[in-house]
Amino acid sequence: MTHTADEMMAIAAARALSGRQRVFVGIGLPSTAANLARRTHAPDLVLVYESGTLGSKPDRLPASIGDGILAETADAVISVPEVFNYWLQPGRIDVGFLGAAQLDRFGNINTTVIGGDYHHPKVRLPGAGGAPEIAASCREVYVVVRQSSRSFVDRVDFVTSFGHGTGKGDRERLGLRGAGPTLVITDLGVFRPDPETAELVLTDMHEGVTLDQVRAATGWDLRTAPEVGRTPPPTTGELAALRALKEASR
Amino acid sequence: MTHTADEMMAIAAARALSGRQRVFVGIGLPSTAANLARRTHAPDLVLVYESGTLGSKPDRLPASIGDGILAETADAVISVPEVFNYWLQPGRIDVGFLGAAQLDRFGNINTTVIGGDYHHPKVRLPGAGGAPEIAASCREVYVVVRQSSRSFVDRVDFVTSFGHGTGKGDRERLGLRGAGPTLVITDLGVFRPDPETAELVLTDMHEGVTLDQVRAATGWDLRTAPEVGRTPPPTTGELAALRALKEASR
Amino acid sequence: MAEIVTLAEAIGELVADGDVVALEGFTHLIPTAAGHEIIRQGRRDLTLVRMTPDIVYDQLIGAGCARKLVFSWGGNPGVGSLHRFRDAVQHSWPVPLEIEEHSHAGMANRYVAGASGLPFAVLRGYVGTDLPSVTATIKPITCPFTGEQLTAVPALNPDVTVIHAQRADRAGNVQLWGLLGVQKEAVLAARRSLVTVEEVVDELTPVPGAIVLPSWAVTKVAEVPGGAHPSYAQGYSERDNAYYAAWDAIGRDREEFANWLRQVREEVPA
Amino acid sequence: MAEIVTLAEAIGELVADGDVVALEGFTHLIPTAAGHEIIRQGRRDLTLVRMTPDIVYDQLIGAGCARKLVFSWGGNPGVGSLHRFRDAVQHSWPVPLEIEEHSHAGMANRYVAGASGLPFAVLRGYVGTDLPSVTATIKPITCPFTGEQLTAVPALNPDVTVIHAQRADRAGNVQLWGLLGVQKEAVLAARRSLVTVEEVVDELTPVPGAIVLPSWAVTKVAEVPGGAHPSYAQGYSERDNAYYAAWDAIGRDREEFANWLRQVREEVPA
Repeated sequence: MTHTADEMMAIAAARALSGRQRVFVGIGLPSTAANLARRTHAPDLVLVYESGTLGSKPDRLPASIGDGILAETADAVISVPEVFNYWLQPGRIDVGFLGAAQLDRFGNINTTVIGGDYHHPKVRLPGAGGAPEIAASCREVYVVVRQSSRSFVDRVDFVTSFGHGTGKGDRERLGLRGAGPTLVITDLGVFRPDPETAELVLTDMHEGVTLDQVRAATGWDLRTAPEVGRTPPPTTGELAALRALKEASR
Repeated sequence: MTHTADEMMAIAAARALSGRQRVFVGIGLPSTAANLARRTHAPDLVLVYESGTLGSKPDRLPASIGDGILAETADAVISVPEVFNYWLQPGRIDVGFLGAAQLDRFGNINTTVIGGDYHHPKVRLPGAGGAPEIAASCREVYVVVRQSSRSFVDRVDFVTSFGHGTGKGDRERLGLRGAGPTLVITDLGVFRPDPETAELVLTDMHEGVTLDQVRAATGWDLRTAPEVGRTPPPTTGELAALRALKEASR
Repeated sequence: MAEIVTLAEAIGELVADGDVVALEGFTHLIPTAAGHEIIRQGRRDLTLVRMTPDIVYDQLIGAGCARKLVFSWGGNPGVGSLHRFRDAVQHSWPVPLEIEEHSHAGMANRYVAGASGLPFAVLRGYVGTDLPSVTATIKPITCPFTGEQLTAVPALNPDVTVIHAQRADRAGNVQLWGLLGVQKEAVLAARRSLVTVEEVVDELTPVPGAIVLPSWAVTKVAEVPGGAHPSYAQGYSERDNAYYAAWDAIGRDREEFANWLRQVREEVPA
Repeated sequence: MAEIVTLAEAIGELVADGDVVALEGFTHLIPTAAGHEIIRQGRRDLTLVRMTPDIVYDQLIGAGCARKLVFSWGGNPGVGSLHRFRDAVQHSWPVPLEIEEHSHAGMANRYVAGASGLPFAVLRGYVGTDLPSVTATIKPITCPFTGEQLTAVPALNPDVTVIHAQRADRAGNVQLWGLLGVQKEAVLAARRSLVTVEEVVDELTPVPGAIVLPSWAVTKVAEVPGGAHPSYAQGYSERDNAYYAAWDAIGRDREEFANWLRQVREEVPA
């Protein structure tokens, strides 16, 4: 089967999840990937949604963060203050799975304003939602984002959610307890923070993608890992599961 | 019907409640009085128990603050943190209905230690429970207590729950928002804080009680209101209701 | 005791020009019909508060009811931007819109503080982000026991909170279930409150996962079946995903929006 | 994932000498059987934490398991005093007992802070009372927005929390209903946790008013029918009021208590 770049991204993101990980799931790409993982290799994943559901097991993609199916299939439904205070804040969640409008070379996320200044932005985005505290408190953060030189920037216009700040050690200095973004998955490849500098470096490219393509879609002078791997292409099973999930959601 | 002093006390305390008042009910005498009121002249009283019940409507006296009947007959059952934080603390409760081991001339309550010092007390009492914040946050506090020169003292050995401190204005100075104890009902009579000094003065005596008796059971130089009233004796209906309630609770 | 009245009466008596108003609902149980009634009654200069302003806030903003928005995520969920919101922020149309921007954790805790009668709440939040540089209501606070620095946000105490729920009984006790969002806190934090409900029933039979707001904690109740449309009321209705998608074109264009506004203003209130 | 084990295994693996241990339950669902197992296993130097220490804490204190008690109301509810507790405080028998004394609101908020990963909680509490003069864990704190002074208490984070619940499923998800006390917060605040349950079932069918603690938030589950006696488990048992009354005579006398203790130590654990 042939596949689209978006399908490769969703499948690569799904593969990053495993076992009984507790995943705080943002809506959109993260939710697609997390549900795909649960439907394929990681049936025991615990999906937590900020609308107040612990252990949701939807059989289709939720249309919104508050889709009724998330509540109906959850182990527990709790209030929104409780999900943030009792479950996210103390570090009970393994992976925060976020999207981004802009992401920078140190994994900082912007979903607030692009261009101009804050009070007179060129583009007004939806804002923070749950992301700042998800990025702060989950043990790790995975970001899934469509890559372009506009979304993958040297420095975000506004730090909505803190990644690695200006480099290694910033999180520790600020007292943030989670490890921050440890994995970024795009439609072109996979990026991880350099262990020395925390700068995002290319570690894997998806099938058919060239390094030039990746560089062209990166707004900074991209470094690569010593050996850049190749993402294994989607299996027939993965693709079928993803398409079935999307079909069930229409 | 003849009646006991305890019955007069419970009935006098019940009469103090009316209408749709929200009453935070301590166990023991306050609970007896509040339930009697609900069964007689004030069927719409809202009884709140610190075990986390709003609007309990028990048909017998609860054996403890956590008697199952309180939950089964409540409008809502909530957690203990919630009852204190969302319902008591913001001032949603009209009357805090408390007992006391020791009560002083300014309505301060001691349920912690008697005699000796805190670390080597003569008598170790159960402690604060919910009372300090009930006394702080309810719009008014009614205290119901068996009176003796040991329980009715000039100055409590330990301020577990703040009444009027050392006199008028202390509550305002401390930023307490409720009015504090506005009514004290004993087996001998009824006391209210003097509007000028906040010292408890005798305003009513129960039937058959003499002023000498009251003075003998008061550990300070008791003042009386300009006119001391007489509590109307229990009606047949009140006594029957009280006894039925107690009977149902055996 | 909550008084059971019509929606028009409730909005007329509870919401005044210049009020701080929260219409809460986290995707589920959004009190849209109440928002439309606020538009019909022509309220002005409102400070609108909500964690997730979506279509109904886009409508209120486009109708010129608001002078300020306090929020943590503003968008058309699953669809895209709120164009009336963007037009107000970026072009002051139809009137300028001031914003006060938080995160969900911050907003949720602001309601918790408000419901708890406290002036502020403490959380591990905002650290390292640019939000404190643009939002005055985010400050550091130090733990008096450990010396650790955390973040404080002030309580939210709206003049009026409006929520939608499944049911109320004739005494005005309110029952809701499914995703509960921050509705209980928003009602308890407010000076006055309105709950629109799918139906008024004789008795609130127990429902797993349901909470009850006692009548004495609510100011008014109005029976407004379907009052959460295009969001949903679990057990009563499904989310109208097509409406959310269709709103994009309406909200994007000032003239389309003006047509929509004319229709809403002519509707007979529930 | 909560592991389902026997009570003896659970206590053996989770509770060590010197631990801070909370056995929570607000009249309802008191984990008495677990307390008896702690006595049987001869734990020492425990810091016992509980809002309402009653008979089971009297027993643990009388058995010499505790060096400190953190609490807000200690008594035999509806009956009178805890004589073993008084004997320990007043005569250091069988060992001295240090106390740290709070109000219910303070203790509840300390658990809330613990469950929330915060070092402290803020409340309107203790003002004007003598408690701050004898309890070091009560301090003033100032609102950074209004300047108002409030009270702070530090988080409680027990090494182990034990609660009793109605049911668990075979995956270790726990369901409880009726009066919920502070049990959820006490479990979430703890480093490790044990839930004793009336029964382990195949499926947790929904129950109005019930909450669920997911398996991954609990360390171990043990099936202990009647494990809350003499308190009760709503839907399973009634409170044994006669036992509470009978305890008074046993607890009052060191020799009677010694007899009781001998019996408990000889019991085969559940």
